Amino acid sequence: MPVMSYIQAVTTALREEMQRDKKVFILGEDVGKKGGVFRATDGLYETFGEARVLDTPLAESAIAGVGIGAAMYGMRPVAEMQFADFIMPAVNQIISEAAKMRYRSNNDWSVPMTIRAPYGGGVHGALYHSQSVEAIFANQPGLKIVMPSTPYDVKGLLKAAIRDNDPVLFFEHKRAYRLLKGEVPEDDYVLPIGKADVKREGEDITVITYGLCVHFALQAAEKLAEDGINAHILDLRTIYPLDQEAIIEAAKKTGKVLLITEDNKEGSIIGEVAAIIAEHCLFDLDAPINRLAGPDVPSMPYAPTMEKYFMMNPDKVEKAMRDLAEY
Amino acid sequence: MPVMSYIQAVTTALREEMQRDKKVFILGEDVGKKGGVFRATDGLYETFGEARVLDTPLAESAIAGVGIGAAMYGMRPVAEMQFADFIMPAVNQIISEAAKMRYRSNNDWSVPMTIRAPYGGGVHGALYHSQSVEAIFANQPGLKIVMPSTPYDVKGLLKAAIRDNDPVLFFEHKRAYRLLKGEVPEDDYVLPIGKADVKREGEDITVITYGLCVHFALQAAEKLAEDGINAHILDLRTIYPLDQEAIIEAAKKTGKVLLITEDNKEGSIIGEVAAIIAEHCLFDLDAPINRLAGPDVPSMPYAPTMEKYFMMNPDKVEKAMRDLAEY
Amino acid sequence: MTKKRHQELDLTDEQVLEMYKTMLLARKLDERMWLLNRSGKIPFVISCQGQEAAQVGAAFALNRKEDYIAPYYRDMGVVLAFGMTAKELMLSAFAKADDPNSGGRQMPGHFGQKKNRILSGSSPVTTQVPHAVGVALAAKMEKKDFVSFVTLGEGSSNQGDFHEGLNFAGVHKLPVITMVENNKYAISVPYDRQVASNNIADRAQGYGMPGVTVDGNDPLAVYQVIKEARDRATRGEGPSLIEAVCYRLTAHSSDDDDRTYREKGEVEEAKKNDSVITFASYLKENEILTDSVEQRLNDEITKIINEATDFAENAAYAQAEDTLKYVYEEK
Amino acid sequence: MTKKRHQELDLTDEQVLEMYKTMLLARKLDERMWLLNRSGKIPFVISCQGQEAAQVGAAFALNRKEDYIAPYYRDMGVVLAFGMTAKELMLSAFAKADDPNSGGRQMPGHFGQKKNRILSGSSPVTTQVPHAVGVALAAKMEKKDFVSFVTLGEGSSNQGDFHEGLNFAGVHKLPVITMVENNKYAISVPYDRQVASNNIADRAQGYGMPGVTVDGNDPLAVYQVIKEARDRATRGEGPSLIEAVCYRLTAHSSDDDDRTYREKGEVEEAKKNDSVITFASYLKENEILTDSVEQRLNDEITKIINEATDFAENAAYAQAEDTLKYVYEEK
Ligand SMILES: Cc1ncc(C[n+]2csc(CCOP(=O)(O)OP(=O)(O)O)c2C)c(N)n1
Ligand SMILES: Cc1ncc(C[n+]2csc(CCOP(=O)(O)OP(=O)(O)O)c2C)c(N)n1
Ligand SMILES: [Mg+2]
Ligand SMILES: [Mg+2]
Repeated sequence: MPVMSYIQAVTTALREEMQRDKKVFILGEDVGKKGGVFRATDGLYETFGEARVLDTPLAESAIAGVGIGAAMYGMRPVAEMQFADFIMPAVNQIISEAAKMRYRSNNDWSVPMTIRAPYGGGVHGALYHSQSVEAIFANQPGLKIVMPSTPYDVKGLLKAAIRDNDPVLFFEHKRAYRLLKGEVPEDDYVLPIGKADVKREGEDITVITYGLCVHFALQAAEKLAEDGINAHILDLRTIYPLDQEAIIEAAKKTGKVLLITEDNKEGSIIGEVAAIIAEHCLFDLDAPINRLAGPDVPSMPYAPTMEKYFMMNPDKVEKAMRDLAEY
Repeated sequence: MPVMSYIQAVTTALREEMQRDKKVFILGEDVGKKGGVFRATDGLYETFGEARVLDTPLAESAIAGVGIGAAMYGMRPVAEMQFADFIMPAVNQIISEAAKMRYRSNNDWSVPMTIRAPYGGGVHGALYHSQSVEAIFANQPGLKIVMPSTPYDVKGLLKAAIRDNDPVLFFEHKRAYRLLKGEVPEDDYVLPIGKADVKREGEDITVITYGLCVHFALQAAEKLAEDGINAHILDLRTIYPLDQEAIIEAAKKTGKVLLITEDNKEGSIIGEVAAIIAEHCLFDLDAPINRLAGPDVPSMPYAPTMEKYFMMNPDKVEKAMRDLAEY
Repeated sequence: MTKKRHQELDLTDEQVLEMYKTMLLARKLDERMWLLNRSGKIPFVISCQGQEAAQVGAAFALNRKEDYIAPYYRDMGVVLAFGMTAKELMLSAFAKADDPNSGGRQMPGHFGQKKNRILSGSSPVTTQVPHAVGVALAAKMEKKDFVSFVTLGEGSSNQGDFHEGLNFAGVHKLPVITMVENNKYAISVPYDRQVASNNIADRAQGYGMPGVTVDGNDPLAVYQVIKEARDRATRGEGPSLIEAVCYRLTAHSSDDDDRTYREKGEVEEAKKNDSVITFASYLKENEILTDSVEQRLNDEITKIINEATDFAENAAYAQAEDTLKYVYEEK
Repeated sequence: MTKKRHQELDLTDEQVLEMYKTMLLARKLDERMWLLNRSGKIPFVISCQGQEAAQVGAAFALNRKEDYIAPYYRDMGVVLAFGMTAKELMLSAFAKADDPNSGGRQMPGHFGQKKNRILSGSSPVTTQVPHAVGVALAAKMEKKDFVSFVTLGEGSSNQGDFHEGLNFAGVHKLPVITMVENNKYAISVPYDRQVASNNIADRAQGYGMPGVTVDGNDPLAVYQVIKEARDRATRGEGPSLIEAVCYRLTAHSSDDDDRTYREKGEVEEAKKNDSVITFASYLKENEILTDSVEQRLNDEITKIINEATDFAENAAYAQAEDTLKYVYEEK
């Protein structure tokens, strides 16, 4: 099976879907000739031409809004927001329009659009190239939000997102782009949106997380295993709507739960995960529901000292896991 | 003490603050001659003139952005978003700019601005005149979000918001505007932003909520009291950042907690409240943390059948409170 | 013999009569809705009154079997011309389950009907502009001949989405026609406190497209400029911006009281140019709208409206639990 | 004897030399930052190269003791003219605690310094436009004489905030000057795929203000139009839009490789109009920049930059826990 990086999995999924369905097209800033600032659309302009890999003007609300219109007609736009931080001008189009289209038209119209955006920190990107923005959207019925953690998941979930008949926000961790590599089958598989995935079986503690933090948890779990502590790790994969069943099952399994996000803590999506557990399996718990998250400051600073202080890493995760195991 | 409606308390607070401080001014759509579509700024144009009660062009990002600029200079703008639903085009200015200004400038610049917006349903407003939008903003450090439940709180908290040196979102329940009346002192009092308020003391169950739902809970509590069930009711008042101490105290007090919001359930701010409780006082609980909320659909429909189905009301609250008491 | 104005535009007598009928139906439906509102039967009305000529003139210049439209809340004239029926509009006014726009989920004026290629609209103004641009992009990509047509108020042309949408259309030379129905007010705010340019059409230059200001009380004049814009679009010459100057004859909506911000005299003055009257005069002068035709039309419209009202009033609401339907695709 | 161009503008020899010095300092600082980046000492650079004339010409036309500015990330020339020092800019490049812009929290190019009335900027483009309008609104409300000045790139002029901000300023006739530095590219996207109008200045008409396109390689030409705009503003005649046509001489940033999307020849061609060279020629022709003056200037600037670099390199980072500071007012 070929091994590829997280970003190569993105490019592969895009290429395959564009080959498979002529209605699929890409639009965004610098996605064409340049192939994207991270090169996620590398080579697609050359293969599919300017009409299907469209460099748009610098205007995110138009990128989302034009995509919505094209999707209503029956196209399958894949819009790129250059950084997740720059999705903010498009919030009205995403929340008021894309998310509500099917509902408000009583199932008459729909928006089969995917919006991709690189999120996350640890890349010296400072306040506006490091944010986790998912919580802003993770309370909008009509939207789905996917945040994959591995190249394998990226390919299967991005393909599923593009084929989905409802709008999907697809957040890719920009530090994972070249850091993470993994086996990715050549065949045309899709993975189910809305389903969490057990990334590691264990009996002692349960870690529920998503995105890059899955890897930090897996790394920490290996260390803990050396000391006989076995962590069960659930990767949410779709963070809205959440896979309640999987969350409840994972929490019950060990009775000790650690939730991790790279986002600031208060109001992050792991609050909802905690609420689901507290609602459904409170009496299965042997420890308070722990949350490990970024500090409640606006975003990650640029200076390395402060960036490191904010950013999640394997050491912080390991410590939290040990603390919980010892509880 | 004079009795006034919820909206009169808004107008009174605005008037008093404009009298008190020349830097305070109002901007928004139809706030001038018309006195606002709900008449929250009624009479202010006549008293303070066009320059301080500014009818802006129909452009919310400009309303927020111009307000931010004026606030950076040292003015104290009070911006009105005509409906909370129409704050979406201003999200970039609010989240990227207002919320992060102090932090990103290392305390050099600040944004002493208040943004008022009527939210909430039950007024035949359909999808886009009924929403609770607070969850979108309730994960943005640098912002404060106030959602008062009584005329008394409105006056004291709106005055505090206007005097605050950081940006405050002030959401007013539009159905409360004329429905709720209460005593409001004539003097110049302010209430602390960031503090929850016990609206009823009780020993059997704890209800934590905010906004109009506080009244539904109080009404239901009276009925329950007839059956000897005593509800403790905590009004969050500031929903971001949350008053953790008060939440923990209220939860511990009875060990049985019901959280209520008019918003859709998943991703609403009561998820964070549940998480705080599950983190800090799990073993003080005698029942799972219950949540009563709107269904996870995009927003409230127009037809009365469906609006009623979605909208929170005293009956739904009473039932949930009884169920919890009987747990 | 000199040609009549409508003949100059290749419009037959039947066609202009049909235009008039559509305008009149819109007006009468709207008036009925106000009555229903004032008698407590429907919670909300937002009017087309004063803008019928612009709406119907424009719609008739489009290909009503192929073009896509993204109307705004006042466009009863446009959607009637595109095939929505009086009955359907009444179902929407009463918020009944069979309302094709939204099944009673949205307020009236939030049009949408896929079979007639009417994009679903929302309340936040101007969001429909990029949607129409997106449909036009699809037309270009798929090499189809249709155009898209989008409308909005002059106040709404101050939203960022107007700028972003029109620039996108201009850069990619897309077949989209934007018509701003300038009715002089955005709720209470008059044009000069709302828009900095002399005319909305002045903005076109910033998007590399022609901008035309036209008398929105003259359906034939509007017909002509939209026709030209459509021809340009289908020739691949790109988008156009049209400003139809009208006047809002009613309050902003049934929730508004316009006496607090505009003079009665101003409204009276504007009524002199009411297109429903002036266009009728034109048709009478040209012996198209004879007394007997007028009588027949009025009877027909009254009947349509009565039937629509009765039908809608007696129709069922959606079930309470229908609230839960259609958040996502149901398979 | 005919007056020299700068004399026509009432600029003394000293003043134009000061302008040149500021341009040169910006250029040399920028070049040093690239070196530091390429040698791994600083993570990021975003350049002013090719835009110094527009920046410095404009800044000198303002009241640098009273006016407020909302610069964008390339505006090293503007902030130097407004009092930010080379040392301070280097502290920002190295992300050190004493960086007055952000204490090392933001990337370089995110200017802000209250004591010099430089509004703090963020990364999302164009958000600064309404801020500058808000400051101008404050000036009007408080009856002060200052103006605000805001800049952005031509690509950024497609954002909704540009439209909303300029219209607001136009309606309320506010003393704000918007200068678009049109350097022909927005990262990889050339002007004609980005902007539908022939000139950015064409957009001014849509906001009821004058729009002027000026040669951004000519600091005196820019000085003149900004001066006129400022005079208008202080006379209460409202805002202006200026487009300074320049060329981006470097890649978009240190993270970009421009060879994938533009021809080397094009860049070489543009270098012929490099304002740092052409303005030097003008000053030499007029015997203002003599060899000895030039030598002195170069020495001085080298010294400034060396000292700034050393100072900043050796300065301390913020403490890790400082991450937690200044989310809200601390009393
Ligand atoms: C984004 C947004 N802000 C505010 C409103 C509230 N609102 C509804 S209609 C309207 C005025 C619109 O004026 P104009 O665009 O001129 O259209 P008209 O109603 O005059 O036809 C306003 C402010 C809204 N619907 N959407
Ligand atoms: C809202 C937003 N979207 C995208 C970006 C990423 N981005 C940074 S600079 C830039 C290009 C800006 O081009 P232009 O406005 O012409 O300015 P220039 O860099 O050419 O001076 C882009 C797309 C951003 N910073 N903000
Ligand atoms: Mg109008
Ligand atoms: Mg540029």
